[in-house]
Amino acid sequence: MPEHQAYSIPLWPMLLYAGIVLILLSAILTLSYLLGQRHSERATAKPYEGGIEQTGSARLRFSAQFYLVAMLFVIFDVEAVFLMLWALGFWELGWPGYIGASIFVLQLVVVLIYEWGTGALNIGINPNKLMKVVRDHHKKSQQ
Amino acid sequence: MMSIQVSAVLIVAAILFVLGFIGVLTRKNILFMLISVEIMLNAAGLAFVAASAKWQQADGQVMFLFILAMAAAEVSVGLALVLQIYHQYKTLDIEKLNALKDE
Amino acid sequence: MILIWLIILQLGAGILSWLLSKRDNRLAAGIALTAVIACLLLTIQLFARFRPSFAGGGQWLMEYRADWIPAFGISFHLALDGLSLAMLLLTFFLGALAVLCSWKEIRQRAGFFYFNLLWTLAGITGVFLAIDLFLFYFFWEVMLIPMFFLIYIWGDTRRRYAAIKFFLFTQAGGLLMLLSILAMVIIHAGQAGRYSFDYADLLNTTLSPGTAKLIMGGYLLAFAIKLPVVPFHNWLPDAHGEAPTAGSLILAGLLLKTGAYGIIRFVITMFPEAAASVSWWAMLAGVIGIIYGAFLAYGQTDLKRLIAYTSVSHMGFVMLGAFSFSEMAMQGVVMQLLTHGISTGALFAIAGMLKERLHTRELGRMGGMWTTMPRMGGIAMLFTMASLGLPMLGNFIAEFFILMGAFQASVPLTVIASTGLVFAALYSLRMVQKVFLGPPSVENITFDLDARELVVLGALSVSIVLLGLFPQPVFDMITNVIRNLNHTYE
Amino acid sequence: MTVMQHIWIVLGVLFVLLNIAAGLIWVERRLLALWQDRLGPNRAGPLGIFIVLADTLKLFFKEDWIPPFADKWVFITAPAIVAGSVLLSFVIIPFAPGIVVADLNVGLLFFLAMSSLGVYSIVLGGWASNNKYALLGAMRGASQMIAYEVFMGLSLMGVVMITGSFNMGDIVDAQKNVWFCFTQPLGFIIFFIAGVAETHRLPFDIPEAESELIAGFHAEYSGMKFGMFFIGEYLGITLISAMTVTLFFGGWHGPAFLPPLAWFALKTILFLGLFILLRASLPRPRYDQLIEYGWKVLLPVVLANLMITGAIALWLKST
Amino acid sequence: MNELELQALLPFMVLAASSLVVILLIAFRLSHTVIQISGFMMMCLTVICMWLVRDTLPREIPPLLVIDGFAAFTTGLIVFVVLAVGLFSYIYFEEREENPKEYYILLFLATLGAAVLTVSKHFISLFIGLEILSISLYGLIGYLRNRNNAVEAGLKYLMLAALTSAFLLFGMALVYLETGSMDFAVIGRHVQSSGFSVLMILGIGILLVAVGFKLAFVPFHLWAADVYQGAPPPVTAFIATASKIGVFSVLLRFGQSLGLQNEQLLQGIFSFIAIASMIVGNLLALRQQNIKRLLAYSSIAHFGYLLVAFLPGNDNGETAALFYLLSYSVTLLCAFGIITIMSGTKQDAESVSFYQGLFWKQPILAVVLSVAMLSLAGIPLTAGFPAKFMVLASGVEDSRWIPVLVLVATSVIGLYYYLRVIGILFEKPEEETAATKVLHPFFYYATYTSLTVLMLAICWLGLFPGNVIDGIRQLLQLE
Repeated sequence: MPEHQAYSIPLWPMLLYAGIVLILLSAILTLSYLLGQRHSERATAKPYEGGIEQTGSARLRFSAQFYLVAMLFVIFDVEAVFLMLWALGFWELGWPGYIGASIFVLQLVVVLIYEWGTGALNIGINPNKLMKVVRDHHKKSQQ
Repeated sequence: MMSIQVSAVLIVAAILFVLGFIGVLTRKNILFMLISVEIMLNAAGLAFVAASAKWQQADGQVMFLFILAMAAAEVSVGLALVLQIYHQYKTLDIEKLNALKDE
Repeated sequence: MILIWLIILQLGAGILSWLLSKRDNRLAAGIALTAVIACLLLTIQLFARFRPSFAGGGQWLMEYRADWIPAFGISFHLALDGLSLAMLLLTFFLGALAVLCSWKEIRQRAGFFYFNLLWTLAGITGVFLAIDLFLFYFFWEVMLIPMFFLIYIWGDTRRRYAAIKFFLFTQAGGLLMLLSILAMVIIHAGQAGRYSFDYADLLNTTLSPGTAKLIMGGYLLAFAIKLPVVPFHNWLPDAHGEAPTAGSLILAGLLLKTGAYGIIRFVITMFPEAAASVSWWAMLAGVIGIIYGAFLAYGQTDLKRLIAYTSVSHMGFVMLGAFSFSEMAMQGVVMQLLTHGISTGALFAIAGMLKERLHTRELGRMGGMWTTMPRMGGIAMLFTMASLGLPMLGNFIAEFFILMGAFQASVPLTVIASTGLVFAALYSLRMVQKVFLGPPSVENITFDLDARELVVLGALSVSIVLLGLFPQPVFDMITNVIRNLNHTYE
Repeated sequence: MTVMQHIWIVLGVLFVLLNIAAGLIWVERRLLALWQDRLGPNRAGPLGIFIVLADTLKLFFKEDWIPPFADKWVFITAPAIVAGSVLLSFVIIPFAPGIVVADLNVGLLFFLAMSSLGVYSIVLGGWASNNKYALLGAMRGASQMIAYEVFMGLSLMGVVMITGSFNMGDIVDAQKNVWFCFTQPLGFIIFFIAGVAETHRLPFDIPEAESELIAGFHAEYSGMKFGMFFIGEYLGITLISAMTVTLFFGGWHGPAFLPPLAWFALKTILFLGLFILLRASLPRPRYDQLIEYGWKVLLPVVLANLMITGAIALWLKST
Repeated sequence: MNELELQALLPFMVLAASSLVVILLIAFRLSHTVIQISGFMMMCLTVICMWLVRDTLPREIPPLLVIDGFAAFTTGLIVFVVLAVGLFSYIYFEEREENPKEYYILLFLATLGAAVLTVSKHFISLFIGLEILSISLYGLIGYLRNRNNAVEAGLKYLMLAALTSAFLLFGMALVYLETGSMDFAVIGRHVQSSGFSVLMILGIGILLVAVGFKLAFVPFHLWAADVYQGAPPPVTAFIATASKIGVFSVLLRFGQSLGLQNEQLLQGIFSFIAIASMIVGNLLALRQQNIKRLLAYSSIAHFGYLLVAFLPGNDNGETAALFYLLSYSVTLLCAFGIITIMSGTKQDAESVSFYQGLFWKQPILAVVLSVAMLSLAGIPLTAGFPAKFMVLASGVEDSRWIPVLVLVATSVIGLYYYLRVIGILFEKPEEETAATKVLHPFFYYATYTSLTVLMLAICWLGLFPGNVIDGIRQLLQLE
């Protein structure tokens, strides 16, 4: 790092930049707060849901699919960290490193195949299942 | 970069570690306990980075990456369990989980 | 080789009778009986073969040795000398009678019963034969587990408590002994440069007096619990009281003897100085046992517990004799082991037979048996007399020799011990009076001994009388042993 | 370089960025109109350019509405996060030799870190609004962004492998002869797709998805807070374009007849145009299609890209 | 990495591959039976590989691993345990509500983790092994996720394991800060040259707290009983054996490299922990009515015994510890195998009273369980006896009288509850229950047979431990 610093640009401009950004953002927020108009009417204090009255809380329960995506992210992003390191040291590590990384990637692929095979990657509604539900419902209503 | 004394970093790490530990011991909500554990793990990671800076080696930083990975894995399983616990007990209070005990 | 066969025969027969028990209880009993009698015959043949060489030659009459765990210098080392031979004879004799006793008593799960009985006997055999200390400890424990089952499964109402208590007490002692063995082996290894658990090797270990005392303490405690010496006698009345007849017979007749055997074979032989230094205390413990046992026996209302406490008392004599370091006392001790085995065994057998008839062990609910069962009454009288040390019977000789020997060592203790004989007379007579004399109780309409029972009690009676009249063969058998002991005394 | 020069660079970059963000609104509307065969803004000023000014002023004077049911402070900070993080990402981009705010040697990681901060603004904004549609949009946005974050990071690793550095300057230098879009075509395509998804631009504007979620995560926002989401989006487009140029199209490299900065600007503008073209021409996929596409197509491809790149690079080196 | 090193690693690669294979099998939707059998084959393959590469040992694979006789033994033991656990798992999980397939992935991963622990000579490998092990275990413990007990146990284990990891890492960081290396050998050299500094002792102390948690030493034992009870019996068997073998072997290796036993303070701490574990474990076990909890507390005590073998820090101690681990594992497998095979679909056979009169209904199972209990109690004829004997011998040899005496005293206490269990087996059965239909005859009888074989193994180890001891000594290159 030290030798690199000799020709590189120092760090402080970045801090300056960040400071200006911060000031700018707060300035915009304050300014719009000060300049903005105020009014209060019948529906002002209600959540906007396309013109329909809100029913129930907005704190919905979500499908576990979202959780699954989050887990996939956690897993693969953490794996990505290791691949990034390998990429950084790519030339130093040479073929042995390549073999190591390919074993690693192979494992990732295996996991991916597993996720795929067990249907974890089918995010949306399974149309077959949906049709079955509909048919069942139909049958029941006919009886 | 400013050179920061290794011992100072270590003290910060130790404080974080102790805070996390206190959190684990005093908190009753499982999520907060998990977070406290994460704090402890990160404190350990910080100590590793400090040590690795002291010896000018990459080992400590490598270790930090492993800690990250492990924390992620742990949290994914942990959250899954928390979900299941909430599903079954309708609470995240660790003291309500007392089906297993000595008779 | 014959030594190992003695053990294997019993182990094998045990498994066999278990496996075949589904068919027929009698078959299981038959197998067991055959095996034990075969062993008895083998031992008698050994006795006959070695009779001329009892007095001469080396320490062992016979040896068998095979490597077992060479890394630790552990070998499968069995050896026979006069003492072991005497004990083996007793073992198989009582073993055969135990099988006979259970013939009718055990109806449920007989196969497993005989399996346990035979394995206990095998363990006892092993204890009397093993001269590798690891092996000794091994057998010491092996005889416990089946005994535990005997009490636990076929015992009386409080059998679980009794069984577990019995096991815990003996095991605690056993582990201390194991520690002592280990300490000794390691000290020996330090001196000789190799591990060895062999009796002969360890005998030559030089120990500092303090260490020797500690190590001996471990052994002594194990044997004292087994014997039992008074503060550790707690398990005995429960175990003896709750066990089935055969169990009590083996417990009283054989298991206690292993403690005595251990004291003679290991404590006194291996640590003569240390043993001598505690001898007074040990004798004191013996004397307390004599008096206290007798005292408690007198207070019992339960027949089997009464007999159990007499054992405590009698074993006090063994302790007294063993630590008085005289040739005569030692002869008396061996004699006591044999005669006590027979007489107490017989008493337990009688108690068992009574229980079969009356379904109770309470003295209060017995009485007047003599009228309905004269034969049993007579035999019971004989053994009561034996137990209280009537001359002409084996016990008299034993106790007489012990007291004579002990007299040289400590006069006051001997005097107190002698009063134990008076107590013995008291409790024995009380027992006879309660059970056989007095007004007959109403429900005691019952029948006298049948042929099988007669064989059992007859054999016991004959042997006790024979031992009383002709003790010499026993003394012959142990000449060599006592000579060796004499070396150590000096 | 002197201190003043640094300060000028900082100020200049900020100035240009803010103007681009505003100007893009006009550019986009004009271009969309062009491609969709209509007029677009044409009244205020030449070619309607003053619409930018009008819009900005309008936003300032609109009601600064904080719903009473919202979580106030989170509601306020959410838009600031997106604008701030995107603005900060620009510090590592070398616009021309020497013109860079901070030449970090973990530049690429800094970019990835900053761009992933954007997800917070969506989630927090949507959650703080306490509105069903907002929350739905936020959840969708979160899963979309974190999913594509992975591929974005991985797609760049081919470049890093060849360069052996996370430093943006080094990466640009490495493209002196061959641009990485030729050696890393897969990487480029995936990066660009992931970039579109990261900025949740059309066709991947699933968190907003006007036709199904009203306005998604910013349904409750108004005034300049909404404006900041807006600025954030346009800055995001600019960022991705600039990064694409830097990483795959040689940055400021180009034939000498134009100065480096001009080359950089030109290329970036091309990509901005491409973004707008995408918006004009492509329909929005369903949420599940988008996510599945990511895991089932992009991830295998990106891994394959890595392995192939590695093998070829090592093979070339050894021969 | 040269060819020989690669060869030495082969068994571990096979082990790692096995979970990948299972993952693929699941992805292609193959049946439980196929997975079970191929998992079994993979484990066998691992054993074969170990056999094939035996000549290349011992071999260091710098910087992280060392594969020597010690590692070969412990890894072999772990794989053996997993073979048995895997077999038990079939009938258990096939009859439960949860899809049983993923179980094997986690099982094999946990195995890999434990195996990595045995070969690690570096903090990084230690950490990785431990985490692979624990994270798989969370899943395994909570596998029957719809049962309250299982998730509760899983979460408790997770909390404690995460805490453990934090401690472990912090301790490692301190040691690293002090020595500048994470290699056991280098740390050992540092200790030799400059002794234990305060920071070092602190670091090692924190590290040992973590190890103590994993091995459930007193005072870090609070999780053990809950987890044992809540987890499915095959998993409990795994935790009680394989996972502890792994951690204990790394403790042994670490202790040996650093000469921890020579430091007075640490020595004292170890003694204290050993004594406390023996006493508390045995005392707590006394009152348990749940056989899993009973075994949990008994395992606390047993690891206290094992520490007695660890204390001297010499070759005999190590031999004793390895033999003890072997006999303990075989024994516990028997015990948990019985629990597994006896468990009904709705409820596990946990309560001691469940076993009342088992001997008269299913004599073979009862005998197996009795032998296991006797072995745990250290009674001759069973493997527990030579094991305890060797531990005692190593303690006595080093004149560690207090731990040794405590060992003796507490094993007598322990005897009580083992006997109680045995006793219950021989009680009169409460009522005649109709024999339940065997749902999966092949695997049922395979389990049955393996239990019998394990029992015979216990007896064989108890009667003829000589060969095994010689084998261990050869592996440790003491001869």
